[in-house]
Amino acid sequence: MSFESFAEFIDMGGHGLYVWLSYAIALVVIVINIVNPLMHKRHIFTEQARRLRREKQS
Amino acid sequence: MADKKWMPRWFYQLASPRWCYEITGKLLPLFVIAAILLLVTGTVWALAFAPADYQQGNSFRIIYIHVPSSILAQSCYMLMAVAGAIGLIWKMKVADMVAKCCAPIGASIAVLSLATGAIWGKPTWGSWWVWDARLTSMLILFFLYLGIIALNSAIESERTAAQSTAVLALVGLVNIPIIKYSVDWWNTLHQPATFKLTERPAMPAEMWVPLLVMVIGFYCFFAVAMMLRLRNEIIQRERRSSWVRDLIAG
Amino acid sequence: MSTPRLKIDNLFCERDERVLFEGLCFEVNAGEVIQIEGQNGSGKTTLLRILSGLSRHFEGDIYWQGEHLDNCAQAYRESLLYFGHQPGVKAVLTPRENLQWYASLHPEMDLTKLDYALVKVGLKGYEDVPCHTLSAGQNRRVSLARLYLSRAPLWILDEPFTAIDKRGVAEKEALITTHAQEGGTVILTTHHELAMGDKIRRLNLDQLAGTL
Amino acid sequence: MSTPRLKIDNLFCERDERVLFEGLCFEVNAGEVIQIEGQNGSGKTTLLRILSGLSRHFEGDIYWQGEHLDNCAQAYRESLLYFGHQPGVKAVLTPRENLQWYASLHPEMDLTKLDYALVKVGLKGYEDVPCHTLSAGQNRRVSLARLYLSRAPLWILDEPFTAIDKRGVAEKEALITTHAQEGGTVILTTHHELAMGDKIRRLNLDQLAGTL
Amino acid sequence: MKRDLLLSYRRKSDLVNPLIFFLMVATLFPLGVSPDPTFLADVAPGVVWVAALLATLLSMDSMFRSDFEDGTLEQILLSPQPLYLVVLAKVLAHWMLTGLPLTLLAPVLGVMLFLPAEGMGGLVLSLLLGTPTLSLIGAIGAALTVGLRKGGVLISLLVLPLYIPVLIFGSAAVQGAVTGLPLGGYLAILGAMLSLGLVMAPLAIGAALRISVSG
Amino acid sequence: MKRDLLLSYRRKSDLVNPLIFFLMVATLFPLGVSPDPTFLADVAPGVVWVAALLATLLSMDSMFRSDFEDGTLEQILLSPQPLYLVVLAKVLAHWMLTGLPLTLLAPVLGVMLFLPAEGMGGLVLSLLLGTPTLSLIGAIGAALTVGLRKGGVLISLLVLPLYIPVLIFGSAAVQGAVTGLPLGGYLAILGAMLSLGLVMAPLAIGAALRISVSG
Ligand code: HEM
Ligand SMILES: Nc1ncnc2c1ncn2[C@@H]1O[C@H](COP(=O)(O)OP(=O)(O)OP(=O)(O)O)[C@@H](O)[C@H]1O
Ligand SMILES: Nc1ncnc2c1ncn2[C@@H]1O[C@H](COP(=O)(O)OP(=O)(O)OP(=O)(O)O)[C@@H](O)[C@H]1O
Ligand SMILES: [Mg+2]
Ligand SMILES: [Mg+2]
Repeated sequence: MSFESFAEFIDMGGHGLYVWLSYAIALVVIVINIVNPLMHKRHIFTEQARRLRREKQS
Repeated sequence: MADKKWMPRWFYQLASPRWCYEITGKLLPLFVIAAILLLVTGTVWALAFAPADYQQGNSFRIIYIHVPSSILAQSCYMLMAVAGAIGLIWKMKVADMVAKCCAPIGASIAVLSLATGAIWGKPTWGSWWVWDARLTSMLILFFLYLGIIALNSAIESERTAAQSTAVLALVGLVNIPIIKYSVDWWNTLHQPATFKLTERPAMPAEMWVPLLVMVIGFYCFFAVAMMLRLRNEIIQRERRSSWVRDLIAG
Repeated sequence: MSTPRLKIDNLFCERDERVLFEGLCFEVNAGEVIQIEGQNGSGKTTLLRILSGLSRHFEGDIYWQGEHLDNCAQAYRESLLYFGHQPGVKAVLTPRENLQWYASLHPEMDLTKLDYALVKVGLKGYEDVPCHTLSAGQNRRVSLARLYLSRAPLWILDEPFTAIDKRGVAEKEALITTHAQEGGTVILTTHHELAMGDKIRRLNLDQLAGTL
Repeated sequence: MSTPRLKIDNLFCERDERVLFEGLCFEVNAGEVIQIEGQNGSGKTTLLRILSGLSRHFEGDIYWQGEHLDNCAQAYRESLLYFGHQPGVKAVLTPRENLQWYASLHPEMDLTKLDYALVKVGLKGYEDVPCHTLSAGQNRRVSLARLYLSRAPLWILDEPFTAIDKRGVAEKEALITTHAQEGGTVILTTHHELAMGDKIRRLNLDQLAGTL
Repeated sequence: MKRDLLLSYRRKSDLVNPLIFFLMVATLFPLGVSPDPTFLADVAPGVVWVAALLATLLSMDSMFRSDFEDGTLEQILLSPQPLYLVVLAKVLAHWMLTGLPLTLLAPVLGVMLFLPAEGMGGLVLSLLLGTPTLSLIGAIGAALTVGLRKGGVLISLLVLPLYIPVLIFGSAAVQGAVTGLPLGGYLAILGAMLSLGLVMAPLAIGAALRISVSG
Repeated sequence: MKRDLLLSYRRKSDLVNPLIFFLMVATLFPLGVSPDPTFLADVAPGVVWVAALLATLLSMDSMFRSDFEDGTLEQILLSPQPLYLVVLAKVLAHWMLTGLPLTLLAPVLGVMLFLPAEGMGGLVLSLLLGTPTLSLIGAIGAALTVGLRKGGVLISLLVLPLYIPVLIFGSAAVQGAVTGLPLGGYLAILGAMLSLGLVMAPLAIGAALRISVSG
């Protein structure tokens, strides 16, 4: 452990903003890259299911 | 497909979207677990346990995001170009799809690299942005990604889009060695390479081992993101084949 | 000859999920004129572009004198004259310059007949005015003049008679017939009623695509 | 009516020192179909562009319902439908959007019949694909759909049948005949043989220009 | 009417391209000239304005050309709608697709070029008043050259001299804002140019189009 | 073969337009930024190079577009001549009409922007080696976008990232020349880029054209 207290951990020796911002952006990028295809998948499946149903009707 | 009997069997199989869909389905959970494990341990290690740099203090911890994302952004580009080339030469549909999926992921990773670099630059160099060779070539990489995305979305026909972007990606490949060697060719503000194949890293092990963990974790994350997109793309393009119909109906 | 000039084997093409043709097989021999028929949008242009090697949106095989097209692209291009919907005439150049430009791309062409060809297509007196001041039909005539100069055995003509007046059409029909008699091969589309009657083989795409 | 719909008085036009027509006078009344004839480059398009008010390279006078065209440009444009060599179809828009755009320029147009018109020109199922994926004939059909929507009495059609298949031509001919019967006026050029026979008045530019 | 045109133009999704061009031109400068922040801060107003001008200019050529080639321009000229309004709508649509997003993006460029924060307001305001004028003037050039087989570069030749006053006052306004001078005067001049343009330019464009098509 | 193409292109007499554009961009700069001679002398290398780059870029879009639209591109692709050579000839013709005159005009611009006399040699040499590379790279972008209905600005998006290295070394060479540093290195790199471009670019252009036309 290189930090004595939790407050120090948050502060990161005065560079807290920079460090935490970086990790936050990283998290955002990762989440976007996972969530976006998952939502797209839902979209495709509903779309295609609707198309199949329509084709069956006609 | 007439006279390509010399190719190994797995190459054929890879060319089949259906086989690809099934195999990625099996691989996906493995990579998800690996990515989570590696990224979580890496992050905790990086943030809490790795020692602070004697010069840069704790801002140094940005390296654990910055370097993996920088490396990944370039690898992703290379993958895109190679997949594009395979698609061009052997007309392999799956390769086209892989290439297409690379662009948005790569662009977002490039943004991450640029953003973390910029954030890191503020405490170390005193400014968000300097026009140094490595930074510039990284920015060019990002622009190349944008160009490829723009070109891809501008062409309606899927085949034509795939082929055109493959050509562009191959042309843009010249940028990769420039990024890599910019720090060696010009004396710049930016750090030279940490990992070299021939030497041991100059950092202490407590610093570079978590970095290695993060790098591998990022690659696993990339694999996950890639497979998710690829599977969507396969379904989208094969939507009229019977197995996709069954998949959706059942 | 036992091997046909051009052999089309199991051609399949779809655009935007519409199958244009499927399992299309036919052979063309020297001395034949083939007219591709079909209503608007049935795929005539698409087929001709595939045959000429311009479009690659297809599956199936094409053989030129027994060889697969992929293996003899160069030889095929030497023996092909393609006339498309766009006539390939540069508006800023004059008819003469346009033909000279074309000849520079096709070294086997006979440039000494250039003036003769321009007279034949009725452009006497217009040799040296820029093409954008010519009428629609005159522009297409510039491109048609290539037919008089070319030594290529295979002609692929996509609606060559568009915007051409009646006398012009008759002359071009005669030219095509002569070419076939001399052992050439012509594949063409047109919505005009051709006077060549039974000397021509017809291939109807409507039935293939099921649009009728 | 005593005043003719359109009166052309002593029209003179020369391009590049070639006199296309000179002292051209004619009148067109309601219910008439006039076909301008002439070989390629005889000046048909030029004449139609002059009549529609697009080109001003001429001398002479044109009267619309007795008034000089310069004085009633606005009213004239409201009662005119012009169909030129270029069909005026935007390649990035769909057929439906193209017609909507046209309708926004001509407020008197009947947009409720839009779907009907598209079916009539055989573009059912293609309403919402971008026009550059359509075939040559289909593109021109998009533009021809305007004929079904327009309420303009005067139609000026420059080779409307180019690239249209035989069934399409027959339908359009019928449409033109109907328009004339309902009191409309049509001025058109075409190199097709029209089946309308004697219901049509012909004007030959060749004789005027002395190109024959 | 206007909405129709806008709608039809929206489909082109050309929206993002001039923007990225704008960004790129602005990055070319530090690369080609000097990456020194204080130097960049000095030249930033001018560079942003030059970039905006070039982005508009580049997108200008295609404004009427495709309409001319596919015959829609003929149809526009033959329509009973007043040409003044149709032309104005077309220019407006063009501006909404180039000038407006460009203006909105300008602060980002300002940051990249180290423009002092005081200058931002002036930058956005001057671009907001200036870019429509650029579109209007550019459209005159586009209309004049549309019938020619060359266009492309000829248009910049015609249009650039007229762009220069806009450029001068626009960048002066930004520089004024940076040094804390009152902007009113510059902005008033830009506004005056815009209103003059709004009244006169559509007439010129309409006349030029008629001449080009009749040729 | 080459002569034919050149001949046919000569007629277009587009010759003078990129030149004047080049001149104008260079004059916009003192107007938009600052007319101070020492300042201008500092930025001159970069400005001249940026102007050259933009002039090339602007002229790029029309390179294959008209050929595509009137069907001559199809004829080129169907000709038995090796595509590599035909494409190379076309690019060469383009360069002779833009890059070369631009290079010859550059000293005039240098004088206008108070570029020190020592820099002139470097300016001309770097442009001489750099502008053909710009034409080659630009032609790739033009070939890729020729089948699209938008083009225009998309091409700059594709091409500018690849132009940036040329710009950097080009203007660095001029700056080096001004300060009296040896130029050899920069020029060698520009030369290397040119030869790489000469070998690879026609292949990419040819492939891109086939794809665009087949689409
Ligand atoms: C926006 C600004 C920045 C960009 C675009 C950038 C880009 C890159 C790139 C492309 C790499 C190469 C990774 C590889 O291929 O090995 C890298 C590595 C690295 N960067 Fe940055 N960087 C930026 C700012 C910074 C800053 C401010 C620092 C710290 C002072 C920094 C420190 C490092 C270190 C230590 C490496 C690892 C060197 C290596 O392993 O190659 N970077 N960066
Ligand atoms: N812009 C122009 N400048 C000079 N001459 C022109 C111009 N446009 C047309 N011409 C000339 O006018 C003559 C008539 O052209 P026009 O287009 O009217 O012919 P057309 O009768 O419509 O022929 P087609 O049947 O081929 O359509 C042609 O000989 C042409 O050379
Ligand atoms: N680039 C494209 N993308 C998608 N679909 C296309 C494309 N080009 C053509 N098509 C479609 O292919 C079909 C056939 O077009 P094609 O041009 O071959 O018709 P055609 O038989 O030549 O008709 P015409 O008689 O009108 O010339 C059309 O329905 C068209 O919608
Ligand atoms: Mg066709
Ligand atoms: Mg005509």
